[in-house]
Order: sequence, then C-alpha cells, then structure tokens
Amino acid sequence: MAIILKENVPTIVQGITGHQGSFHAEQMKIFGTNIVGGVTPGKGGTTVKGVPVFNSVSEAIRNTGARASVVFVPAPFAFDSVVEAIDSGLELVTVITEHIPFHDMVKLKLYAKIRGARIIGPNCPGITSVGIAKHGIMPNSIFREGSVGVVSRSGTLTYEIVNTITEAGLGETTVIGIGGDQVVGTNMQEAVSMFEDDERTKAIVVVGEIGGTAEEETAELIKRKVTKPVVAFIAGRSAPPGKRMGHAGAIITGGKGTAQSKVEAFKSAGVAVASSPSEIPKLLKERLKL
Amino acid sequence: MAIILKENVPTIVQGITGHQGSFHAEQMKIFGTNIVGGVTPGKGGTTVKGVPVFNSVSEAIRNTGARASVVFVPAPFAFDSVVEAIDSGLELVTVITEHIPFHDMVKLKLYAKIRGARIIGPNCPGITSVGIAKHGIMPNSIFREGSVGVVSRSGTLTYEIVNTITEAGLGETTVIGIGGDQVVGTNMQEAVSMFEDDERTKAIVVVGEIGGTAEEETAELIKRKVTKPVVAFIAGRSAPPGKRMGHAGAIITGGKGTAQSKVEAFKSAGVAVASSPSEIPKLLKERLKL
Amino acid sequence: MVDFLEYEGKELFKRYGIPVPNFHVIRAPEDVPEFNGRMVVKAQVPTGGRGKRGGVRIVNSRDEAIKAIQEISQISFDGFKPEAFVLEDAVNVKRELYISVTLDRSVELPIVLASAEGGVDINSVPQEKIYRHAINPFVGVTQYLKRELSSFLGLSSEKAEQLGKILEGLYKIYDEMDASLAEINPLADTDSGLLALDSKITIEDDALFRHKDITPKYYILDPVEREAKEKGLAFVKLEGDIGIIANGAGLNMATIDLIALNGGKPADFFDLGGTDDPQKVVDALRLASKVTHKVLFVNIFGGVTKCDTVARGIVQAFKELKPSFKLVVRVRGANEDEGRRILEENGIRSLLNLDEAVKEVIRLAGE
Amino acid sequence: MVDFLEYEGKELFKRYGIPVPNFHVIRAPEDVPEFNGRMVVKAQVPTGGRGKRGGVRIVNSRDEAIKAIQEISQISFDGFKPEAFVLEDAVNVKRELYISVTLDRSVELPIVLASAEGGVDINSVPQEKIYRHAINPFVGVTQYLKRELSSFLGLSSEKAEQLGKILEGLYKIYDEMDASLAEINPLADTDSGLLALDSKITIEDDALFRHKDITPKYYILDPVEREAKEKGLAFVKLEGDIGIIANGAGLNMATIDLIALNGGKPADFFDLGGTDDPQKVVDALRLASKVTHKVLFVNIFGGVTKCDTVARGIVQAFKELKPSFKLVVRVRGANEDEGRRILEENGIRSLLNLDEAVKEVIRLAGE
Repeated sequence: MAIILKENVPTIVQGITGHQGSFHAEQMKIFGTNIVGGVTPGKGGTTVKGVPVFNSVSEAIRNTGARASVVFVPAPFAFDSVVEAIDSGLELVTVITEHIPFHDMVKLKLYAKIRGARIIGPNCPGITSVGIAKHGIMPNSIFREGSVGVVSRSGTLTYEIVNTITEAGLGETTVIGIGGDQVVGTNMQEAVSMFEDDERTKAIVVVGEIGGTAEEETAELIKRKVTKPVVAFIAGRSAPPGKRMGHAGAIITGGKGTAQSKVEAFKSAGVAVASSPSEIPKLLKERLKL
Repeated sequence: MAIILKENVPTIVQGITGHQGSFHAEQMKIFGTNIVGGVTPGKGGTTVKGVPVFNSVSEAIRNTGARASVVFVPAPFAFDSVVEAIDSGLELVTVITEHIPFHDMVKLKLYAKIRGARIIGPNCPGITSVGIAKHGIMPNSIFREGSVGVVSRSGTLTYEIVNTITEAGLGETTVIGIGGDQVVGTNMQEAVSMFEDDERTKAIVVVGEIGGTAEEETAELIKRKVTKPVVAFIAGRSAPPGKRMGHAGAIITGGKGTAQSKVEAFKSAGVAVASSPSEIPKLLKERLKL
Repeated sequence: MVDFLEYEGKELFKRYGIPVPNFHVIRAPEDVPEFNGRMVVKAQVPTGGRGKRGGVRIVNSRDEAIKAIQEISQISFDGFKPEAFVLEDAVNVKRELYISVTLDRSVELPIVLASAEGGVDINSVPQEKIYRHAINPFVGVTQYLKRELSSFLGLSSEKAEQLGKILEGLYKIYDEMDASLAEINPLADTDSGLLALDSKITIEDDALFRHKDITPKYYILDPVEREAKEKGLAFVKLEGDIGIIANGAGLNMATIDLIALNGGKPADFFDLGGTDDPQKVVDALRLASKVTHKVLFVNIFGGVTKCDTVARGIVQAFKELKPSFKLVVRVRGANEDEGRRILEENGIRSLLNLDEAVKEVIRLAGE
Repeated sequence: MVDFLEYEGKELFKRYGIPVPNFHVIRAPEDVPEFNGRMVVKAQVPTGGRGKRGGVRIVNSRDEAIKAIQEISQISFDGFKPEAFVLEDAVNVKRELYISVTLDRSVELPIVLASAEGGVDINSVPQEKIYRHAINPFVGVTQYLKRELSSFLGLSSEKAEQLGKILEGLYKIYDEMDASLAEINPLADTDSGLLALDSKITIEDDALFRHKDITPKYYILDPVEREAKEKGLAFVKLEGDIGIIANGAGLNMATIDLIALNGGKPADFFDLGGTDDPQKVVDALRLASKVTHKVLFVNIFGGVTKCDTVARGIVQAFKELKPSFKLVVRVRGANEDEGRRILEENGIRSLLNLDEAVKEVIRLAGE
C-alpha cells in the first residue's frame, strides 16, 4: 500500500491555467496520475494540455467525479481556493503554493478538521505514492517502488535524498513533502504514524530541519509507538540562531528549534541520524539488514 | 452497554452554585452519578452539598480528573462555559441551559468537532444510562433497566413516555433528551445510529415533534441501516403553521416541518407511529414479540 | 422574535453598506418634504402583502404623498394600522432578485438563498430556481461563493462586485445582529446598479441580551397573547374551547394532540416550563381565566416542577379568581401524592392516568 | 518581516483600545513641545536593549529633552541611528508585566504569553512564571481566559477588566494585522491603571498583500543582504569564505552543513527557489560577486529548476561579471546532461556527486 495517496483518485488542478499549474498537470499525467480536470474561474470550457478547465471546484466535481486537488493558485487566493475545495467535498488537497500567511493556514487546518478533509502543504513538493500517483511537483524520474517511506520538510533536498535511496538500489512506498512553513496541513508526526501503520513500508526516513519542535515531537512519538527502523537527517546544523534559513519555518528563536536539540531527541529515540544525504541509504541498509 | 454515557465518568457541574445547579448536582449524586466537583468563577474553595467548587474547569480537572460536565450556567454565559469545558479537554458536555442563541450553538457544534468533544443539548433534560449514570435533570424515579433506547426532542414528555414504558414492565438502556432547539449538539440521527450499534438496546423509541427535518432524516437513516424495531411519537400534530409551539425548534415554516410529513416519513421507513404516549409500550411489546 | 419594519431594516442596510434608494421616514403628514419627480409611499406594517391591499402608492408631489398617507392610514393590514411610512425615490427596476441569509436547520449552518425570481414569497418559487449555499461562520463569505452566486443570477462583472458587497453586508447583519432572517426582497437590478427595495430582518428573543439597543416590539393583536409575551410567559393561542396548562413544550403539544385526537378543540396552551414556582401556576390560571374556556385541563408530569407546588398554585388561583370554567387536573411524577392530597382537601378531584383525564376533559367540554 | 518601531506599535495600540501614556513623536529637536513635569525621551531603534545603552532618558523640560535627543542621536544601537524619538509622560510604575500574542507552532494556534515579571526578555523568564494559553481563532478571546490571566497576574477586579480589553485589543492586532508577534513589554501596573510602555509588533512579509497601507521597511545593515531583501531574493548572510547557491532552502541548508562538516566556512547562501529563470541565476551570481568569496559552490538538484537553465545562467553571469572567486558546480536531476554539456563547452567543469563536489570546494578554499 502507501500512505494518504493509497489509490489513483480522480484529481483536479486548481490554478491549472498558470505556468506552474499547466506544466505540472502534464508532468503528473505523465507520471500516471488520474488528472481529470482543472479549475480557473472565468476559464471554464477551455482545455489545458488536454485537461478540461472548469469555473469552480463543484462544477469540476459534477463533471469529473474528482476527489482530490493539487493547488497552484497564488498565495492571496489560496485560502479561498482551499476552502472551496474542502466545501465542495474533496478529501485531499495538496497545496504547492508558497508564501501563504500562516494565519490562513491555522484557520484552514482547523477548517479541514471540521470537514474531515486532509491538507498537505503548503509550500511543499506534494506527495508521491510510487506506482500509484503523484500529487505535486516532485521530479518523475527519482522514484523506484520499494519499502522506504520518506517524510520531509524540504523540497529539492527530498529529491536529493530520494534519488540517493533509489540509486542505492532501495525504493520508496510514499514520499511526502510536508512543506517548510510554520504551520502545515499534515505534519511530520502524522506522516510517521501513518508509515508505521502502513504494511508495505519497512523503514522510515525523516528529513527535518531547524525551527519548531516537530522533530522533537516526532522523536517522542517514535519512542512511544514506532517499531520500524527510522533514519533521520536534519538540515541547518550550521545555521546561526535568529536567521530565517530560506523556509519560513526554518528559524531558531528563543533558543528553540536548534539542530542539536533535534539530533539529540532522535538519537534518544533510537533513530539513526545521518550526517549527510549519502549516509542515509547506508543506514537504511544496516537497519533493514540488507 | 448504553450509548454515549457508557461508564460513570467523573463529572463536574458548571454553574453548581445556582438554584438549579445545586439541586440537580444532588439529584445526580443520589442517582449514583460520579459528581466530583462544580465550577463557579469566584466561588472556588467552597462546597455545595458536599461537592467541592472550583474557579475554572481546568482547576476542577487538575483536582478531580473530571472528564465530563453538566452545564447549568445562564444563557449569556453558556457559550463561554462550553468553550471552556471543551478547551479544557472534557469529552462530554451536557447543556441543560435554555434560551442559548442558535448562533452560539452553530459555532459550538463546529468547535466541538474540531476538538473531538460531544455536546448534548442545550435546552434538554440530559442523558440517563440506566444503571450507569445520569447527566441532567430527568426525575430519578422513572427508569428501570431494560432494553429500550429512547431519544427525544422533549423534556417532560420524555418523562411521561419513559414512565409509561417502565410501568408497562419494560425498561430502558439509555434515554437521551437531545433538546428542543433548532440546533442541537447531538441530533436524533446520531442517537438512533448509536442505539442501532448498541448491543444491549433491542428497540428504539423516537420522540419527535414538529419543526425542522430531523425526523425525516432519521427515517431515511432507519430505512438505510437500522435493523432494530423503532417506535415513534410525534408531538404537535394539531399545531397550526407559523406558531412556535413552546420549543424554539417546534415551528412549521414555509410548509416544512409538519407532523404529517414526519409521520409519513416514519411509516414509509417501517416505523410504528404511536398516536398517544400510552400506545408506545403496546407497540414496543408487539415488535419485541413480548 | 423581533421583526424589524422595512425602514428599520433599511437603516441597518445603510450601516452595513447595502445600497438602498434615498428614503424619508414619515410619521405624520407634516414630515413629508417638498420634492420633484416620482416617489413611492409605503405603509410600515409588520405583515406581508401590503402592496395588494393598497399600502404602496406612486406619488408625484408633496400633496399627492400626503393624500396617499391619509388614505393608507385607513387601511387595516391583517389588523395592523401603519405606524409610519417610507417615502422613497421611485426606481426603474429591470429585474427583481431575491437574496437572504437564514439558518438551515438541516445542515446546522447559515445559508444563502437567492433567486432571479424575486419580489414574491420565496416559498412560492420552484426549488430549481433557488440558489442555496451554506456559509461556515468560521470562514464567512468566500470569493468563490460570490462568483457562483453572481453567475447564478446572471449579473455583469460590475454588478457581481456590488452583489459581493451586498452579500457580505447581509451576512454580517445575520451574524453580528444574531438575526434568524436577513432578507432583501426585492433586490432591484437597475441601470445604475443593485438596490435593496425592501427589507426583512428578524431577531430571536434569545439573542437580545447581546443587543441592549434593540427595544423588542411585538406585533401581536390578541391582548392575552401579547400580555403573555411581554411577561415572558410561554403561552400559545389556538382556536377552541379547552384550555391547557402543562409543564414542558413537548407535553403541552402531546396534550393538545390527545385532546384533538379524541374530538376536543384546544383553545390555547400555557407552558409552566421547568421552574418550581407556584406563582407561575397562578399567572397561568389568571391568563387562562381571561379567555373564555369551557374546560381547563392541567396536565403535569412532575420533575423540576413538583406536583404539590402546582396543586398549591391551583388552589390559590381558584380562591383569587373564581373562574367559571370546569377544571380537570392530572398529576404524575415528583410529589404526586402530596399534590393529590392538597387538591382533594380543597375539593378538586385529580386523575393519574393521562388517557382517562383526556376522556374526562372531552366529556366535560361536551356537556 | 516588518518590525514596527515603538511609536508605530503604540499608534496601533491606541487604535485598538490599548491604553498608552500620552506621547509625541519627535523627528527633529524643533518638534519638542513645551511641557511641565517629568517626561521620557526614547530612541526609536529596531533593536532591543536601548535603555542599557543610554537610549532612554528622563527629562524635566523642553531644553533637557532637546539636549537628550541630541546626545542619543550620537549613539549607535547595533549599528542603527535613531530615526525618531518618543517623548512621553513619565509613569509611576508599581510593577512591570509582560503580555504578548504569537504563534505556537507546536499546537498550531495563536498563544497568549504573560508574566508578572515583565520588562525583561521573556526568554530569560523561568517557564513556571509564564502563563501560556492557546486562542482558537474561530472563537477568539474568551471570558474564562481573561479570568485565568488576571488571576495569574494577581490583578484587582477593576484592572482585570482593563486587562481583558487589552488582551482583546492585542489579539485583534495579531489577527487583523496578520502579526506574528504583538507584544507589550512592559505593561505597567500603575495606580491609575494599566499602561503599555513599549510595543513590539512584527508582521510577516507573506501577509503584506492584505495590508497595502504598510510600507515594508527592512532594518538590515549589510548592503548586499538589504539589496537581496528588497528584490525579494532569498539570500542569507553567514560568516565565512565559501558562497553557496542552491535551489531550495533545505538543499541550501544541507549544503552549508556539508561544507561545515568537512571543515569549510560557508559565507552565505542564495536560494534559487522553484522557478526556472536563468536571470535569477545571473542575479544570484551578481550578488555573490559583491561579497568576497574564495569559492562559490553552485549545487543544483533539478526539478522545477532545470540544470541546463542554471548552466546557461552561470555562463552568462561569468561573461558579464568576470568574478574572481573559484567556482564549483554540481548538477543533478532534470536536464543534467544538457547542463553539463553547456558548462563544459564554456570551460566550466561540473560534478555529479555531492560529496565529491563538497570535497573539491574544501580543497579549493584551502588553496
């Protein structure tokens, strides 16, 4: 199986007529994702790369039976687009858009809970369940079906690491980029917990970075309930306090969110912490006794 | 077993120093309910009928391990009290208070969903699981342990009907008064659905009244998934349209919410509809083949 | 329930940015200003269908307006006389639209209702011509809702923007004023934009504690019903000759149903509710005695309200009022023995069984 | 990130009903009014600890105030000169409290932080002396939170009421202004009530699209860093001699870590982000060339950003800029072959393996 994206659900692209939206709609289709439509208000009736465009999510659902969406609309309109997706009944909304105010995400996350929907992101590469579907912008070429679940706060670093895992002869179940913002729809703890429950996943890779306490809380969770081997990598070990390291969430404030604290938390939970991306497959093989 | 109130959870009374709060705290204790404390801001440190009073719900929880509450605070303060109960982590909040604006209830219900709490009421007699506990104001004397689950929009009419059931030699599992307002924390459909899933409940009594479409939706649910015998009673058959019949929710508007529509919906779902309270035990016995 | 008159609602509209025609509130003929052009005089009454009964007139001068006001003042609108008049600019209406925000009990959320067929009772518009969309109070009016709604109503992009603002204002009124209904009907589509030609705002009594500036005005013609309302007593007037006093709304409804089922005619019901106060029983009987009943049926299932308290109230009321109607009392539940004893000592017979009591009521009413 | 100066925050406080002492904003000595009694002159600087460095003075007359302003103007506060001064009534402070609203990333909700030990950096206050309480944005500030907070701070009922209003105002600022921090430190407890003596308001850049009235002012001393910020380029300045350009924040961080792990010293990093624009590569190299580096390391894992695009940008930039630093390029992922070919044609060697590339960077930096 996989996590979250367990089947190739009919999926729409919100903001499909934009540069990013149209490019990645095509890339997702090439990967094999069941892209059934796109939404851009006012552009209904047109097509983008063979995909029909609708004026609203509910119109798209009525015409295509969509159950999930990937959101590329610009930040000022993202809140409304995600609410529209949730209100219209979509189960899974993957938000690629960056620079959404965290105030909006706090509310969207609570709102998704009321409606029983799941948000991934924002400011994330999305989710790929190898052999099933890809929602987002990860490069199609880096995956290989296998037994490693990857959760990451990063984008390209995820590609780097997944590529390393794949090149080492291992493979992935689901790779989820949860996003680099302060508040994310699906967090590291949830992803690790789902990987633990996923039969096909045999080992878990956690790619963290400085800022916040998600890694520390994940380490607590691992201590408490995770039986599968976990390998972690923390980016930003050499980052000075008080500087925002590119991601909105990657900042050490008030002495909290240091790489040291995260590395120690993971180690005390029995997690193997890699010091470089290339070390990850080695540690995985050790733990999987390959 | 029973529904909702499945064990005698440690329970507090919010608004315990009021006339109603103190009287019913004692009545609940006499019934055997595990009343561990009360809350009235500014009255912390005192006791009411032997029950310790705290200034806040969180203080009460720290000192007593409470997991549920019964709310008697006046309507203008009820919204805040219920939020306090939910924020503090209580699982079950039974609101006796009447005249809470429905605007507040719409929000409270959504909020409870975010936090995973259950609200019963407002403007309701509460819930009694016979042999387990009573949260609310139902008379202690009317119950007898048995196999009939009762859900009702009414208060005293519920007592009348439960008394009739008890006197007929039958008995109850759980009796839940969901309240007579337009928006209620736990609705008729949910209660019926839980009775269907409750092993000990062998038959279900639904006491509805004019206004809204809860009965019609419950009839749909019964058609779809309820296998146990259901007996219904609808109050307000002789009520004229446009008049609010005492309960905030009991009003026929725009031709909707008539007793006729409800009776027909139930009948088409195979539900026995009683024309008087005294007919209910007869119909129950027929259906239960007693 | 507080119903706003048209002008009260329109003043609220102005405050919330909803465009309305220029209007004057006229309480006496001398309030009418001099004017040029066409204006409309509208009776301010708490009931619908005033147009059909001559409560709305087009006027072209101050004199015509005064004459219209004087004439309309003579009309009775479901028993109400106009309290005031609105004199407003006549508008060239291209289409009459409908829009309202109210509670949808089924989804337990506020809902927007809209239709391109406005100007009539929304209940008479076919379902498929009504746009319905829930609003989550934690999110409010969304952009996509505004787009969908404008598209449903077939509005140009300029008017779509205006409609968006109107919807936001209307939802804010619903939310901030704790309204149970905030309605614009008709919303006029004119060459110069959208205009709210009428208003209907209803606020539940329950929410009035948050709105101290609202003085509840109840438009109730029946004096007994009005007195009950003003005193906050739960009294419902019906047609018939059998009065009912019970504790609890559900029990009251069930009681009138039983009476009707057995061929009786309920006259009214009075809900003692859930407080244990003998004075409330006396008040109930006093109100009941103001209405001509053949029989008064007191039906109590004691819980919070105790049977003995009710018995004491009945005894006291009978001493004070000496009513002419026949009385049937049925008491069950909390303190029923004590209640029956008190009644018996005062020569009032009481029953325990509801069905039997109802039969007795019917028998007495038929005498 | 936009930081408000004290007076900007206090103007916001006034608008949201948070009491502040009377104050004047002084931009030049001639702005100082005549006054009687004690006042305070405070330097308006975007950095903390101004008091310890002489940026706050008590004054008793206009002349003293002007003298103080002239003297403070000479002081450097972490490299910043005061832009303006606040001249405000001196207040008799009984206690200094602390209160702020900010995001709690762990519970993913706004949180109130408060302490009776205000006037110092909240990070230096022991955890047990800090009150923490989440606020759900769908519910806002509740009555029970106000009660708990006042009780924690040991306030009288009159001041508790005032604190409730202050908390509501502060939360509204957080919510309506999309603030990431809304802080009052100290909140003075005085005989005549509570007063906000200082303000700290921070707004994330991400939210500025909703606040067109805010002109972002970035207090960044380093000219290259400021230029990058103003152009919206993701540039982070560190100490060291190895510049890094990568695509993506995580990859950038991982790259500087690898450099540091292998004994190198990262000088800065530039994030190309997720757009496939060669001009961005040129901009990055131009900025990099303004800083003295020994080595510049370009590390790309191509996805949205293609390797060939980066290669073209590098070639173009080198033609334009002719920089003095040594260059190491590593490209992997989308279009890596084409990227390597372009670089090779232009005489730039590139690597595929990250670890090897890092070793080469360290080797060159050590030369």
